[in-house]
Amino acid sequence: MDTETVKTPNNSPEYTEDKSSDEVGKSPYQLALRRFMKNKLAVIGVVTLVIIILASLAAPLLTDHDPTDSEMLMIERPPSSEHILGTDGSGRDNWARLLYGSRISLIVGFSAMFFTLIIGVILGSISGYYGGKIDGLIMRFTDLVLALPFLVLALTIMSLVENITITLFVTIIALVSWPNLTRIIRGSFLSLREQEFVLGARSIGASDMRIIFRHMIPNAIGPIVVNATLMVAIMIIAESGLSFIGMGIPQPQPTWGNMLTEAMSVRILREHWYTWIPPGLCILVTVLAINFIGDGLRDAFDPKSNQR
Amino acid sequence: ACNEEGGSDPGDEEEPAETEDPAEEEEPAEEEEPAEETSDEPVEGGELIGAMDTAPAGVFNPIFYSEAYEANILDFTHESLVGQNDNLEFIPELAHDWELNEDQTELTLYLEEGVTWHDGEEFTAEDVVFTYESIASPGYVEAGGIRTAFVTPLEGYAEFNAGETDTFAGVTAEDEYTVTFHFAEPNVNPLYYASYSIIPQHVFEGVAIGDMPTHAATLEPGEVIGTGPFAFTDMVEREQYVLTRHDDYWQGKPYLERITWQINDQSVISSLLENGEIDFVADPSGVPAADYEMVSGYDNVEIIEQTDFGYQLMGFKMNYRTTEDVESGTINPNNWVENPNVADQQVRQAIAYAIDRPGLVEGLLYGRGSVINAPIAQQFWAYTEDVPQYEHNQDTANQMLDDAGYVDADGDGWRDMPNGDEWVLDLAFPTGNQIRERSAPVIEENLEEVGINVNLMQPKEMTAYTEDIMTSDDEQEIDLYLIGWSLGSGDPDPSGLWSIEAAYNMSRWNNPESDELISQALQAPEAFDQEYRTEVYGEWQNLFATDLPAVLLYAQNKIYAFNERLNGVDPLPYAFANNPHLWWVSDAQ
Amino acid sequence: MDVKDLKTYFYLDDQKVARAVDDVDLTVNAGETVALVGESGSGKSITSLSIMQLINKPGKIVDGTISLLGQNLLNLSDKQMTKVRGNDVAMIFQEPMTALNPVYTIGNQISEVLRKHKKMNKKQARRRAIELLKMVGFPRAEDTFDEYPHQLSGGMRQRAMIAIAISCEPKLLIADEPTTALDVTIQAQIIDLMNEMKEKLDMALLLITHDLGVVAEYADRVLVMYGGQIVEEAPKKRLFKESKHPYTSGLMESLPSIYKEEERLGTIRGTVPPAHSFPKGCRFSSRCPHAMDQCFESNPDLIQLDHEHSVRCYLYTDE
Amino acid sequence: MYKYIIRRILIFIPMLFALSVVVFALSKAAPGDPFTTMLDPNIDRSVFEERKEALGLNDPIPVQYFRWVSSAVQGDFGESIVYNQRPVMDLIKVRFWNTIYLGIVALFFTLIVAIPIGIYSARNPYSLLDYGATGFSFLGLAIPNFFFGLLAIYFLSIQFGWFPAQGTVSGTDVSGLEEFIDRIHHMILPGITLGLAGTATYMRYMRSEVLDVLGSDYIRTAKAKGMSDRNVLYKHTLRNALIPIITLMGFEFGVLIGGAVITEQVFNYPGLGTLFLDAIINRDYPIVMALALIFGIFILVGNLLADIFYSVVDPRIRYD
Amino acid sequence: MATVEEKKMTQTEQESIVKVENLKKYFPIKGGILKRTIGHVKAVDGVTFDIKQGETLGIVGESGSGKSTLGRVILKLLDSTEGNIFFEDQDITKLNNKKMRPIRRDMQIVFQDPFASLNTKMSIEQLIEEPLLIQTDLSKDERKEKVNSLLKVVGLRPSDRLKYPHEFSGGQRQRISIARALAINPKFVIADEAVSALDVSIQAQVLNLMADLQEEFGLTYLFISHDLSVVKHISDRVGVMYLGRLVEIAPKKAIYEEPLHPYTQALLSSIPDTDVDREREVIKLEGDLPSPSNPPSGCAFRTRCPMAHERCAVERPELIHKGDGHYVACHLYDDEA
Ligand SMILES: Nc1ncnc2c1ncn2[C@@H]1O[C@H](COP(=O)(O)OP(=O)(O)OP(=O)(O)O)[C@@H](O)[C@H]1O
Ligand SMILES: Nc1ncnc2c1ncn2[C@@H]1O[C@H](COP(=O)(O)OP(=O)(O)OP(=O)(O)O)[C@@H](O)[C@H]1O
Ligand SMILES: [Mg+2]
Ligand SMILES: [Mg+2]
Ligand code: NI
Repeated sequence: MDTETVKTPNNSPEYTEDKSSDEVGKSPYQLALRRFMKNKLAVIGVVTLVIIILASLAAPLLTDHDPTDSEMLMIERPPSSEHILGTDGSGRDNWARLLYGSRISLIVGFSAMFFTLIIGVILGSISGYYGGKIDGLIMRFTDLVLALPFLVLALTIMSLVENITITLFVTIIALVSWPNLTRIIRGSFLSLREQEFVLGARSIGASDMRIIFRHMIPNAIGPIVVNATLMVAIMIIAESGLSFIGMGIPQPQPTWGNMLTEAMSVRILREHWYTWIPPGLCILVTVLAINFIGDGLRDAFDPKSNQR
Repeated sequence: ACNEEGGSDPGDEEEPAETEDPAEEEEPAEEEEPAEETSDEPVEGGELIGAMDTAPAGVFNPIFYSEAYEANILDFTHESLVGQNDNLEFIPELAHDWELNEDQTELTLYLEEGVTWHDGEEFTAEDVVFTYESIASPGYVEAGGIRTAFVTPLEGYAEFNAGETDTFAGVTAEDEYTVTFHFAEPNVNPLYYASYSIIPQHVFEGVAIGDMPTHAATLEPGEVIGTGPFAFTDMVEREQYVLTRHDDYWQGKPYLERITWQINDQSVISSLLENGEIDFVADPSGVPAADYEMVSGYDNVEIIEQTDFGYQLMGFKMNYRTTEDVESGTINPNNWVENPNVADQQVRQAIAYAIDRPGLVEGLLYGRGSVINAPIAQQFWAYTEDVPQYEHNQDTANQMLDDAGYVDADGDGWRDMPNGDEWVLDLAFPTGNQIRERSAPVIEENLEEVGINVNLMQPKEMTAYTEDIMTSDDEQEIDLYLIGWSLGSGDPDPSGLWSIEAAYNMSRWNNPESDELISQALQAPEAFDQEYRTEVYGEWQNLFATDLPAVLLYAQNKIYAFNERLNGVDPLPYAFANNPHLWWVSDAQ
Repeated sequence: MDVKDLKTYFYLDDQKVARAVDDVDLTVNAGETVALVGESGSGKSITSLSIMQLINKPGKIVDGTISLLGQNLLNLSDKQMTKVRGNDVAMIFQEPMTALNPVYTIGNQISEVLRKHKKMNKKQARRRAIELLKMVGFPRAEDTFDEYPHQLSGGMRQRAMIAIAISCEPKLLIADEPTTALDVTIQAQIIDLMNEMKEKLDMALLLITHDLGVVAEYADRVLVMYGGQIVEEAPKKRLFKESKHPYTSGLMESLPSIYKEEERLGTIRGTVPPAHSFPKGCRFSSRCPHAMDQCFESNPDLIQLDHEHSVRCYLYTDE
Repeated sequence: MYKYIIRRILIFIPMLFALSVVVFALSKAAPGDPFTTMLDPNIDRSVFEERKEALGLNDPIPVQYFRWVSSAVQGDFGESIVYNQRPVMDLIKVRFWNTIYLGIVALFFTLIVAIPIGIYSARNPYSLLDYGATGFSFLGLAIPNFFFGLLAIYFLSIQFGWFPAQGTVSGTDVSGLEEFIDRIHHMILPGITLGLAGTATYMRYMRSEVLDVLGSDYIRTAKAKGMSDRNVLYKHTLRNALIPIITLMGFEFGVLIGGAVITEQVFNYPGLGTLFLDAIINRDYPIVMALALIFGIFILVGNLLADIFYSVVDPRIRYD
Repeated sequence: MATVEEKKMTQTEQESIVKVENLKKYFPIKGGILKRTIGHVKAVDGVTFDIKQGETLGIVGESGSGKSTLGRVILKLLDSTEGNIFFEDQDITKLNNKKMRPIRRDMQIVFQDPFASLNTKMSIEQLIEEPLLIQTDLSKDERKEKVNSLLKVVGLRPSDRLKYPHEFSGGQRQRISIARALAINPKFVIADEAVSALDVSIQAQVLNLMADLQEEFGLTYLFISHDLSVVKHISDRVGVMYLGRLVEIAPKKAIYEEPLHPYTQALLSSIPDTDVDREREVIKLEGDLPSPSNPPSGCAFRTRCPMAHERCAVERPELIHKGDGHYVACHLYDDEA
C-alpha cells in the first residue's frame, strides 16, 4: 500500500465545524433566548405582559380615582371623561379598578406560582434525586392531594379560615396546586439522575447539593420554567373563578375576577358592556400572553418538541 | 337554626328571632275583591310559573321549615286559623269566629266546617291541638324545631315540654269544630298565637317528633298534606316545585290549574320575565332594584312595589360581653364591658347626622326604598315618624363631635378621643347582600368626611359574621356593624331584637328605660288597648332614636313583577301570595 | 435496480439547503449484495429512504430517476407506490427496538403485509407468517406470532423485521444498518440470515453500513459515500486491496484489526462537515491529506478507472 | 394483565383510606362544631351539649373517625346541618346523576371535538384549520369557564333562545324519549362550558401526540411495508397516540369535578357542584365531607379506569 | 516498539492498583401484586480480578453482560451487593460518599455517550474546572491555567473554553470528557465504551489520544468495550464477560491467539474482518443471550455452547489459572489443571 499513514499531530488544535459566527460561544440559555425571540407569538406575549405590568405599576399615574372609593350617586354610570370606563354598581371607577385589579391579579398569579414553584422544586428534586422510600412517601402524598380536585380542596380549606386575605388566598392556592409541578420535576429528575453527566459529576465527588443545583436543575429548567409560566395563567383564571363563586379575594379589593362577577346579570351584560368587557378582556389577554410565552419557552428550551 | 340566608342573592335579608317571623305563612281570608282588577271575568284553568333564585332546602312542614324559599311553597299549601289583612289586623281563615275572655287568658275559636285536607280527610279541632302539641312536645327543639315561641305563653307548656304531663293543657278541643287556647297569663295579642299553620293529625299521628323532619309527609311531593288551595304534587328537586289545584278547596275551587315554582339564577330572572318564560317573581328577593327600570320597560310585565317588612341598620357595639359569658352562653348585662369608642350618645347622634341616608337610597337602591327612622316596620300601627330624624348634615355632625371633645388632637387629620387617644372605628359587615356590602364603603366615606377614622373590616360570610357579633362579641374589636332584619307581621313587639337580654340585641344596648317601656307595652290589662300600646311604642321609638344604639339606614322596597296575563294579584304588606285561589290567567283555554 | 443522479435536499428553516444526497448513481443487480458504506451523516439512510420515497418534509427528492425493473418509481403516484413498497422493495431499519409497533403482535404486523399485498385472508396470512417466522429462525413460531415486540430481544426483533421484509419476496431488500445495534454474535446470525434469504429468494440486497468489517465479509460490490456523494465504487476485494480515494484509504487505516498488531491507528483529521455547508470544492478537501489547489476549487467527477472501479478524486484524473 | 389490574386495585384501597383520613381531618380542623352556627338564642345551650353528646362529638377523634367511616361505607354520611337534618345521602342522591350526566356530556363533547380535530391538525400542520384549532385552543384555555358560561347564556340562550339557560328539564310532565331529548337540550350549554378547557387541552395534546407518533420509526416501517395512509393513520398511529391521552383522562375527572363546581353555579344546575358550594358557604361539614370523599373516589376510580384501560391498549404495561 | 517493551517491564514490577474480589451487584426486580422484590438481575455475579499500575485492562462482552455495571460499582457510583473493592490496597467497599470524595481524585470515568455525558448547560471551562473546584484548592487563575493546558493536551484550542458542548462534534466532546477526567490527575481511569459511539475515523483519533495520555501521565485504564478489535488495540490484558461473570482473562496475546473459553472463541470468530483474503471459520452461536435475571444453572454459557456437557448444567465453573496469567472458567479445562 502506498498511501501514507495520515496522523493528526497530537497536540495541534482540531478543526472545528464552521458554525455561523453568531452561534459560537453562546450558552444554551442564550440560544434558548434567541429561539424564543424568533417566536413571534411569544414576543407579542412578552410585550403584552410587560405593558400590563407597567400599567399596573403606573396605576396611580393613570388614574386619579381610588379603586375602592364608592361614589354613591355615581352608580353604574356610562363612560365619561371623568370615568373613562364608567362606574360599577358601587359607584367605583371601573378604569381605576381595572388598573389596580391588575396588580392583585398579577400578584396572585405570580406569587402563587412562586410558592408552588418552591414547594414543587424542593419536593420534586428530593423525590426524584434520592428516590427510594422518601420518593415513595412524597409521591403517595402527592397522589393524595391529587385525589381531590383543585377547586374542591381549595374551597374546603378556605371554608376553614375566616378571613381571606391575599396572602392567605395565595397560600391556600399554592398548598393545593403544587403536586403537578412536583410530579413534573420529579419526572425530569428521575430521568436525569441516570444520565451519564450526573454520574460523571458524582464520580468527581460533587456533593448532592451541587449535583442538584448545578447539574440537575439547569437541565430540568425547561419544563420547570414552562410549567411555572403556565401556572401563572392557571392561577389568574383560578382566582377569577373563585371570585365568581364568592370565595376569592373579597371586595372592595379589586381583582379582575371580582370585577367580572358584576356581569352576573343580564342587565349588565346587555347594557353595561364597560363593566364586564374590560376585565374579561384583560383576563383573556393576560392569560393568552402568558400562554404564548409559555409555549415560546417550551419551544425555546426544547426545540424538538412540536407542540405549539 | 336561625335562618340568615347568606347566599348570593342580593336583597335577601335575615329573619329575626322566631317571635317575629310566623306571619309569613298566614293567609288572611279576605273577602274583598282584588283591587286593581280588569272587568274581565275570571276564567278557570291555565298555569303559572313563578321564579325564585334559590332552591328550598326541602322541608315542607310548617312546624319545621326554616326559610323563605320553603315558605314560598307552604304559602300555597297550608293555612292557619286566622290570617291578616292589609292593615295587619287578624281576620278569619280556618276559624270563622272567635271569642276572648275578659282577662285575655282564653281564646276560643270556631272552625270552618267542611274543610278537607288535600287527601280528602276532614279538618277538625284535633288537627289544631295536634299541631300545637307537636310544637310543645319534648324533643321538638332537638329535632330542629324553632317555633317554640308560639307555645311558650300557653298554659302547661313547661310541664308538657319537660315530659311531666302527657297532655298539653295549652290548646284544647271543645268539640270537633271548637278549639280553645289557654294562656298562662293575660295575653296582649292572643290571636297572634293562634295564627300558626296547621298540620294534619291523621298524617303525622304516631310519628315521633324526632322523625317528623325526615318523614315523607314532610319531604315528598304528594305526601305533603295541607288544607291550602294548592297541593304540592311534584318536584324536580332544586329545579321545579309543582303545586296543583286542590279541587275541594273550602273557599271554592281555585281558578289556576297549576303553579310551578322554578329555580332560576338571579342573573337571568329578569330576562325570563321579559320573554314570558316565567310569570312572576316575588318573595323573597323580587326584582333587584337595579333592574327596576329595565323590567318596568317590559310591555308584558306589571310591577308592584311596596315597602319591605324590615330595615337595614348600622349598629353601635355599645357593650361587649366578657369571655366567660361568651363561653357559657350567658347574657348578663351586669358583666358587660363598655365600648368607649361609641359610648357617647352625642357621638352616636353625630354619626347619624353624618351618614347620607337619602343618598344611600337614591344611589345604592336606585331610589327604590325609603329612609326609616324607627325600629318597627313602617306598615305597623305602632310605627311613628315622630322621632328625631337626623337629616344628613355634616356641619351638625362636625359641631356635635367638636362639642363632645372628639377633635383632631395630634393633627393627623382624624378626630381623636377626648382624652387624646387615637379614635378608630372598626366597621364590620357581612357578605351576601350586595347592596349592604356596597353601603359599607359609602358609610366609611361619609364618616371620614367628618373626620372620623373608620376601618373597614374584612367582610365575612353571614354565618361567621353573626357568630362574631353575637356569640363572640368579647373580641372587643367591632365598633360598628351592618345588619338587616326582616320582621314578622304578627306583632310589633321589638323585644326579640332590642330588649337588653335578647341575643339579637347585637349592640348590647343596655338601657333599662327601654326594657321598661317594652314590657309596659305588653302589660295586661292596659295593653289590651291598642291605642295604649301605640303610645308606649311611640315613646320607646323616641327613646331608641335618641339613645341610638343603631342608626336605621333604610327599608328597601320589595319589587314584585308578574306577567300581565296573571290577574287577581293582591299582595299583603308582607307577602305576595295572598288568596292564590283567586288568581287567574287571561289566556287559559 | 438503477438509481441515476439522485438528489435529495433538505430545505432548512434558515434558507439553508442540506444536500444530503447529491448526484448518487447506484445499480443493484439481482442476486447481488451491494454495500453502501460511509461515516455517519454521509447520506446513506437518505439514499435508501429516497428509493422508498419515504422522505418527509422538509426533505425533497429534487432530481434523478429510480428505476426498478425498468419502471421509474419517481413517476408513480402515492397509491401505486404503496403497492411497490413492501412488495417489490422491502426495507429493514437500524433500530430493532423502535421499528416495530409496540401495540400490535408480531404476527399481526407480518400478516398485515401479506393481506395487503398478497390479498390473503386471515387464516392464510397466519399460516404464512408462521412459516416465515420459522424461516428466520424462531423455534416457537406459533407462540411468537402472538407475542408483542417488547417481549422479544433485539436480535429477535430484527429477525421479525426480516420476516416482514421478505414476506412478499421482494426483488430488492434494502437493509439500513441492520446490525449496528446488535452484538457481534447476533450480528453474525442476522447477516447470515439475510444472505441466506437473499440466496433463497434471489433478491438483490442493498446493505447499508458503516462497518467495513461487515462489508468485507458479506458484500459483492462496495460503494463508499462521503458528503452525499459516491466517492468510490469497486468490487469488494479490489476496494480493500487497492483503494484509490484518500477517504477510503483513511477509513481502512483507522480501523483496528484483531489480526494485525498496530501501535498507532491511522486517522482522518476533523469530522464530516454538515450537509448544508460542504466545502466549495471536493467535499473531502477539508480533511484530505493530499488536497491540492484544484481540490479547493471544484468538485471532481466520478472517474471510471475501469469497468468495475470508479473514484471521485483529482489524484486520478490523469490516469 | 389481571395481575396488574389486581395490583392497581390493591393500591386503590390504601389511597381510599388515606383520602378518608384527610377528609375527616379537614372537617375536624374546622373551627367550632355544627352547633356554633345555630345561633338561635331561644334554644338552651344544654340542648346543644346533649345533642353533641348524642352525636358522639365529644368522643375521642379516632372513635369518631371510625364511626364516620363505618357508616359512610354503608352510605350513611350523617345529616345535613343546614338542610334541616336531612340525611346527606338523600341530598346527594338527587344531584348525583345530574353531575354524572353533565360530566359525560362534557367528556363526550371534549372527545368528539378534540380528537378528530387534533388528528386533522397533526396531519395537516400549518393548514388553515390547524391554525383555527390552535387559536381555538389558546382561547379555550384563556377564558375563565364561568365567563364563557355567562356569555353562552347571554347569547345562545337569552338573545337567540336556542338553549335553555338553566336546570335539567323543562317540566315534570315529559317522559321517555321526549324527556331524554329535553335533558340533553338542557345539558348542551353547561356541557360545552364544562368541557371547553378540556377540549382545548386535548386538541393540543392530540395534535402533538399524533405528530410524535407519525415521526416514529414504526410508522416509517409501516409505510415501508406499503400500508395505505388510512391504515397507517387508523391502525398504527391512533392507538399509539391515544395511550398518553388515556393517562390524562384519569386526571380529567378531577378537572371536570372542579369545573362542575363553577359551571353548575353559572347554570344553576342542580348537581353535586352546587351542593358542594352551598355546603362550603354554609359550613355544612357533613355534606362537605361526604362530597369530598365522593369526589376523591371519583378521581381515584377515574385513575384506576384509566390505568386499566391503559393496560388494555398498551401491551407493554401488562407484564411488569 | 521500545515504549511497549518498557511498559511491559514496569507493569510487572508494579503493584496492582485496583483489586476486586468476588464482586457482585444484583438489581432487585419488583413485581407481583404488591411490588415486592421477586428476583434479581445479577448484573455482576462474582467477579475477581486486579489491575496493575500503568496497564490497560480491557473488558469485552455482549450487551447486558454487566460491563458498565462493573465499572460503576468499582467507582462506587453504585453500591455493590457483595465482595470487596480495593483501591491502592485500601478497601473502599464500605466507604460512604463523603469518605469516598478524596479517593475520587484518583479514579475517573469516561462515558460512552458523548451527548449525554456532558452537562449541556455548562461551558467547557466550567466543565473542566468543576473537578478542580471540588477536589483541589487552586486559585481561580491557577484553575484557568490548568484548564488551558488540559485543553491543549486533548487537542482542543484554549479559545474553545467559552464554548458549550453543543458546539462540538462527538469526537471533540469525548476529548472534553477526557480532559475533565484528567483534570485532577487521576491514577486510574475507566473508559466505559468511550469510543463506541464514534465513527471509525474519529474513534481512531480518540484511541490514539488515550494511548498518548497513558504514556504521558502513567495512567491505568479499565477499558470497557464490546468491540474486540478496539479492545485488542488498546489493552494489555483482556477480560471476557458473559452474563455478569468473567469467563476468561488473560494477556492480550493469549486471548486473541489461543482463546480457551468456547465463548471467547465464538466471539472472536464472529467478528467480521477487513482482511478479505483470510478464510475464517465462523463458530455460529445459537440463540440469544439469556436473561441475567434468570441465568442458566451451572455455566451460564452452556445454553449456547457448542461443547456443553452435563456437568456444565450442574456445576458452576470457577476461574482457574492456566499459566502465564491466563485464567478461564470452563469445565473443559478443569481436569487438566
Ligand atoms: N430531517 C432532516 N432535516 C435536515 N437534514 C437532514 C434530515 N435528515 C437527514 N439530514 C441530513 O442529511 C445528511 C445525511 O443523513 P443520513 O441519515 O442519510 O446519514 P447516514 O449516512 O445514514 O448516517 P448514520 O450512519 O448516522 O445513519 C446528514 O448530514 C443530515 O444532517
Ligand atoms: N439500574 C438498574 N436497574 C436494574 N437493572 C439494571 C440496572 N442497570 C443495569 N441493569 C441490568 O444489569 C444488566 C447488566 O447491565 P450493564 O449495563 O452493566 O451491561 P453492559 O454490559 O454494560 O451492556 P451494554 O453493552 O449494553 O452497555 C443488564 O441486564 C441490565 O438490564
Ligand atoms: Mg443512517
Ligand atoms: Mg454498558
Ligand atoms: Ni332564626
